[in-house]
Amino acid sequence: MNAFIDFYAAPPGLTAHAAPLLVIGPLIAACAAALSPSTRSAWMISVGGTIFAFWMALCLAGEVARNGVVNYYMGGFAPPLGIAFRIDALGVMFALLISGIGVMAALFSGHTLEAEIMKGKRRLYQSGFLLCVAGLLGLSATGDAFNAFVFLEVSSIGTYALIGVGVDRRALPAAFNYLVMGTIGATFFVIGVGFLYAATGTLNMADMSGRLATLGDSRVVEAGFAFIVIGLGLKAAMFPLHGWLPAAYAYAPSLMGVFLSATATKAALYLMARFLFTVFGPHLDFVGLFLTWVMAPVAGAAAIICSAQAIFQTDIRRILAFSSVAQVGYIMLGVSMASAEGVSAGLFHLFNQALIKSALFMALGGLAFNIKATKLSDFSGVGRTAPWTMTAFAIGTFSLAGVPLTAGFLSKWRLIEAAFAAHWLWAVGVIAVSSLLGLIYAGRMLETIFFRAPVSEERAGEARFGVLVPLWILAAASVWYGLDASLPVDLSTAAAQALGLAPAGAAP
Amino acid sequence: MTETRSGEQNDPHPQPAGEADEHPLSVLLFSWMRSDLFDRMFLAGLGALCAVLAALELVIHRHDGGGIDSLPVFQGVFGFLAFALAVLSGWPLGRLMRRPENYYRDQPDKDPDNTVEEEKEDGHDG
Amino acid sequence: MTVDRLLDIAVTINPGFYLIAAAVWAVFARGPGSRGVALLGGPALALLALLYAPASGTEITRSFFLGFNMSLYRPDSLSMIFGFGFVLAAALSGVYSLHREDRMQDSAGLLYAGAAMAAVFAGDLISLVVFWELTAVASVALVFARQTKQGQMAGMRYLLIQLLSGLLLMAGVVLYGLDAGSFLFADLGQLHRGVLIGMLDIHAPGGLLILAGVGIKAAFPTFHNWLTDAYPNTTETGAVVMSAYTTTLAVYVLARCFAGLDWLVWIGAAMTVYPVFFAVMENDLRRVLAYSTNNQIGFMVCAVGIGTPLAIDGAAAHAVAHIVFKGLLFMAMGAVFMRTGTTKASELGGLHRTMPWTTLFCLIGAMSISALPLFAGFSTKSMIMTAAHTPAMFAVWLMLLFASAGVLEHSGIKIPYFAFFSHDSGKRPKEAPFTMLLAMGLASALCLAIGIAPGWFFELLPYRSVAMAFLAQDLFTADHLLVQMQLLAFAVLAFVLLKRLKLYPTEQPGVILDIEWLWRKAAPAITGVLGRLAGRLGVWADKAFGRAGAGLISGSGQIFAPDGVVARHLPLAGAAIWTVALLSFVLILAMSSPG
Amino acid sequence: MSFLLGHFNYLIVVFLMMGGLWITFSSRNYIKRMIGLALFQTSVGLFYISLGKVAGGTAAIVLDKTSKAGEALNAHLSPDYVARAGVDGVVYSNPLPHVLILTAIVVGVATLAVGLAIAVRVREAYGTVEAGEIAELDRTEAGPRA
Repeated sequence: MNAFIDFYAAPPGLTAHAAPLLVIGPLIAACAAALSPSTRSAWMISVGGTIFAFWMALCLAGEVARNGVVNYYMGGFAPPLGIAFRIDALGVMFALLISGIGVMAALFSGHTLEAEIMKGKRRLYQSGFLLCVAGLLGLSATGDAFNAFVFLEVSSIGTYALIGVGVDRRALPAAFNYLVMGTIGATFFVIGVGFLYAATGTLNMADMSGRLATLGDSRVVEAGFAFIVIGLGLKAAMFPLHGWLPAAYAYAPSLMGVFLSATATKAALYLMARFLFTVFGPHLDFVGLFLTWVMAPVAGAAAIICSAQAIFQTDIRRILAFSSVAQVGYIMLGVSMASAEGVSAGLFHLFNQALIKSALFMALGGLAFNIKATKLSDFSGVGRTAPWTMTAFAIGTFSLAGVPLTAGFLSKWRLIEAAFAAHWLWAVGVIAVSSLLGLIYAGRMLETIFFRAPVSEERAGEARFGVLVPLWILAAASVWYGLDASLPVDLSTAAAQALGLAPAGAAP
Repeated sequence: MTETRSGEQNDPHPQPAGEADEHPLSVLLFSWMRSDLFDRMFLAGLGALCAVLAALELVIHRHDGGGIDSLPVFQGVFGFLAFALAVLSGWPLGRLMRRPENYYRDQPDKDPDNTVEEEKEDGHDG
Repeated sequence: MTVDRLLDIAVTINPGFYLIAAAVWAVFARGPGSRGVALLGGPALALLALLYAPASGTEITRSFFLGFNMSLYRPDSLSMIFGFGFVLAAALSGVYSLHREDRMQDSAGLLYAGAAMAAVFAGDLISLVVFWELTAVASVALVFARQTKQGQMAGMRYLLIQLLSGLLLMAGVVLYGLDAGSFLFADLGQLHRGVLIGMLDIHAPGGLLILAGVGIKAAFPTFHNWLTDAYPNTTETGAVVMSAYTTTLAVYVLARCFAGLDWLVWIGAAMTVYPVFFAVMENDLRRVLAYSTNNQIGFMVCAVGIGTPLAIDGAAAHAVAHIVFKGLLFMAMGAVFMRTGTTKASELGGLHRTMPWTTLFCLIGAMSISALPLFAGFSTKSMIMTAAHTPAMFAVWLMLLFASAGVLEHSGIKIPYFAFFSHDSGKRPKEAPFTMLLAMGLASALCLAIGIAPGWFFELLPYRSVAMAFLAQDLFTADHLLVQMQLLAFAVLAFVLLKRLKLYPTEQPGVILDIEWLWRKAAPAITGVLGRLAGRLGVWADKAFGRAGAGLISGSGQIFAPDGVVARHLPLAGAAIWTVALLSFVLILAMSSPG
Repeated sequence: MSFLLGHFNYLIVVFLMMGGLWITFSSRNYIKRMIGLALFQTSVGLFYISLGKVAGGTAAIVLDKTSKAGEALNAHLSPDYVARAGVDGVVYSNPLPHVLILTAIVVGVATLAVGLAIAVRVREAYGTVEAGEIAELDRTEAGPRA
């Protein structure tokens, strides 16, 4: 985190209000994009808005590195009366991730929307995308439980609409199912927050945490806990509740694949970690029981079963989607260890997954101009005709499979280490088996793309330059963080500390 | 040495068998091996060599480990027996363990080197 | 920055990275000139880096990996000799593959070489694991390169086994390092007469896992099958590349980590003996060479287990010599494979007429591996035999002696005899391309150089003084030459006699069962039976549960399903059940928690 | 029994919630699912509002206890209770849940609108809003573009 102190300075006036600007920037950009005169200008607004948000996230990172926590009271009302933004290392990590991926996705969108979105809807599409970004950023910044719900829904509603507006009609039922499951998840969350409010009389997470600690054993709190974790589990595609995800990712326009796979479920995971560790705290019996007896087994099952499912998919984006669910399993496995090592390893893996998955979806989306194909077999031999795009795809796949010298390897390593430290040998076995399965589906994709002869005369050309730039930035990041992982490791270690988990060894 | 000719050649322009198409280096280096004289004398020559090597033990003092390797011509006899054992065990073991070529059903019936494109699309494991 | 400064930096880079850089170049190299730069320039740079390497034992430590101290480059005399072998292998296989424009194989081969090289110069366990995994990944590309279904399935099996090895090693290293508190070689063990060998304690946590991971790569008995399965399924160049690195790297790691471990003596001895029997039966000559590799690695493993300075020297020297002569034999068989499309003994014979150069080089390779005096194998294997020739290890010595006779049988006689002489198959293939012959010629020259004047080679060994003393006092003595000649001459006599008496098994087409039968035949059969059983059970269970389920559903007012939604597994219904089930479970769990 | 009567508001909430969920999950018609979802969300609104209700309290608009309305309100409450639960001598309901649920209703309406819009588009693309038929269509034909 210390890296941020010196480098990312902004005008003090701006830094003071960075927290709300982080959200308001993309919100204003969303309005502007909707009103802008042309597709091109909407795209530029979108890129500008996300870059602004990223800048603000960097400012906040500097502040957090200096002061630990940034508090911002809306309208000057201090909690518990007012709504507060409270940004700590965990929140900053997510804000950086979401806005960073947002910039990449916005750059990428300039060229692909033409291929995938009908004319006349493209400006609105950019607007919806920015709304989504604003919602997710708000989620990472807010310190208020109900406010979190509102931001969650702001981003979700944008997402539901954006998934459905594609050329593939199968996206429509997928979006509808996602809407139903997502709304139920969000409503469960509200119910849970209601229970907690009834028990504590506050909505501010920090206050809530303080009062819960003195409350002792309470049925109301326990019921609230159950509703919150299951509701967020639905949103985060926790293993048996992931039914909505594969179709939604696979059939959505590629911009949504790129952005959602990196951020949407991750944001729900963020909120879940926030509630598990900050609001409730692992010292509470029922939290510990939940982590050990629900989250860990479910995560392990996800890592294995969904990896196995991914092997048998014929649609290439569905392979990636099932792999996403499996990776959520890895992350949750780390989180459920409830140790500093485990949580930081899980967050590190989350960071890498965000880079990898958006790179992979980006590579596939970049080819959308050339081949109107989704089946794996349609990609036979594409590696020969589109080497730049597919090499980036291959790098992403290597990282996904955890090949050494890529970021994916490091985070799996950290997870294994954390599992050893927690004496969860079964978890080591789960990671090992699931890694093997991961190699099989990764190998299957690469084998088809690079080693098979093209199936048809229709040759898939290279993705456009505007797509290659963000794609290679992400791919290069996967390799760079495989060599020098200090940034994500610092971020995730600081984030785990912000959750109140002290590392066993020396402080970083 | 029997000279058999079959039509199955990878060479697209088969040439008549025999000495005519032989590489000059081969004539120089190896053609003597096919002579009748070599055929008759080889075993005898080899036997003589072995006898000389055995006899040399009388002249050259051999270091040994003090076990059965101090027996005369130990390494020669051991080498002979070991070689014979390895080769002869090929008969029963072969009967026990040899299976038809396509035992694992992994070979196409046609050309052994045909490429993947001709295979069924889902014909690989994984 | 002056040129000197640049050079100073250049020599602190692990030489393997130069090969890896060449691999990247090779991806984009088009045309013979550009390919030549990659295939030969890479090894040349790596060789220069070796020559100007920092002093032995120097640590170049960079701590940028998860906060651990990593030593990416720690040259010492043990890693130097293996690095030298890998450079040789990279250069030879580079020349050998010039005839065939295949960027994927070029690149994979160089990456493989670079990763292996980087692994032997790594100075900590983590870097070692990383490069180790990289060799696995690179080598898989070579198995896949022969684009046949058979090759792909072999590649899949190979991949799984290699990854299993990597996982075992990784788990072992994590356990070991966490327990020991460091991953650096320098912290883990101490020098034995100036060389860091046998640094790990097998009884420490993770020690066995590391041994198992390395054992798979070294093709320990019952783990050997990946080798005989994969090598015959590569292209003609792929086998040459593959024969050099994986097993040799495993020998290096064994020496570095477990030298002197007495189990290895027996494991190695067993490894030398049993491939002899398989090789006699085997029809595919490249597979015979794979068994032969197994047998030769056995000698090295055994020597590593003995662990005396002479034995370690012998293991290292034999490993490098083996790279050269086994590479040479694979090159010769590769040329045959390229020209005739097969390496099956039953389909070959009489090729010396049109491929005399290949025949000549193959004979030199065969004599080297058979340890004929004045050829490479004699110089190096003698060290191992001498180290094993003690009263305490007499049985081991006898096993190795038996294996030496066996080597002569399968690699010294069978390979050249059935491919190039024997009965005439009528095949009249063209001689191999010039670049292939050049590579074979260079390898042959090396075999002779090591065999006739081994002094320069022994200079490179870890315990140089021991090796030089051996050269001066034991190698070319009359009695040593005599016993070796006795062994070989009498064995050849046995061959000729058996052939005359028609007792030599004829070459028959067919596959020989090996341990792979367990997973290629038995396992599918068992799972098939289980599957059918489960299917039956499933039908029965479906009926039983179906009835019960139907009762439940109608009894409770058709929960969720006016028209049987649950039964049809629509996504929402499934999600609903799971949601409710999980919610209730968490509620019950939370409410029943004590306190 | 008195427990149930005392908590009848929660019973209604639970009943509505379960009913809404059941309709959502069991219906195969997209419109019916949206209706179920709306019911489900409404039940949460009710839950919040009954959380905020203080027995005998009035709307959270500042009221003078000496005014006519204030006296009428306090007339059927015991002075002890007013002193304990009231602010400036008047008992108010908790305004915060009301405000919260106002936001939640807005969110809910937006969701409903998007859901119905998607249903319309599904109808345009598939010609039906029955989940089973849509799944069947996806299985059988590659389908035109939406």
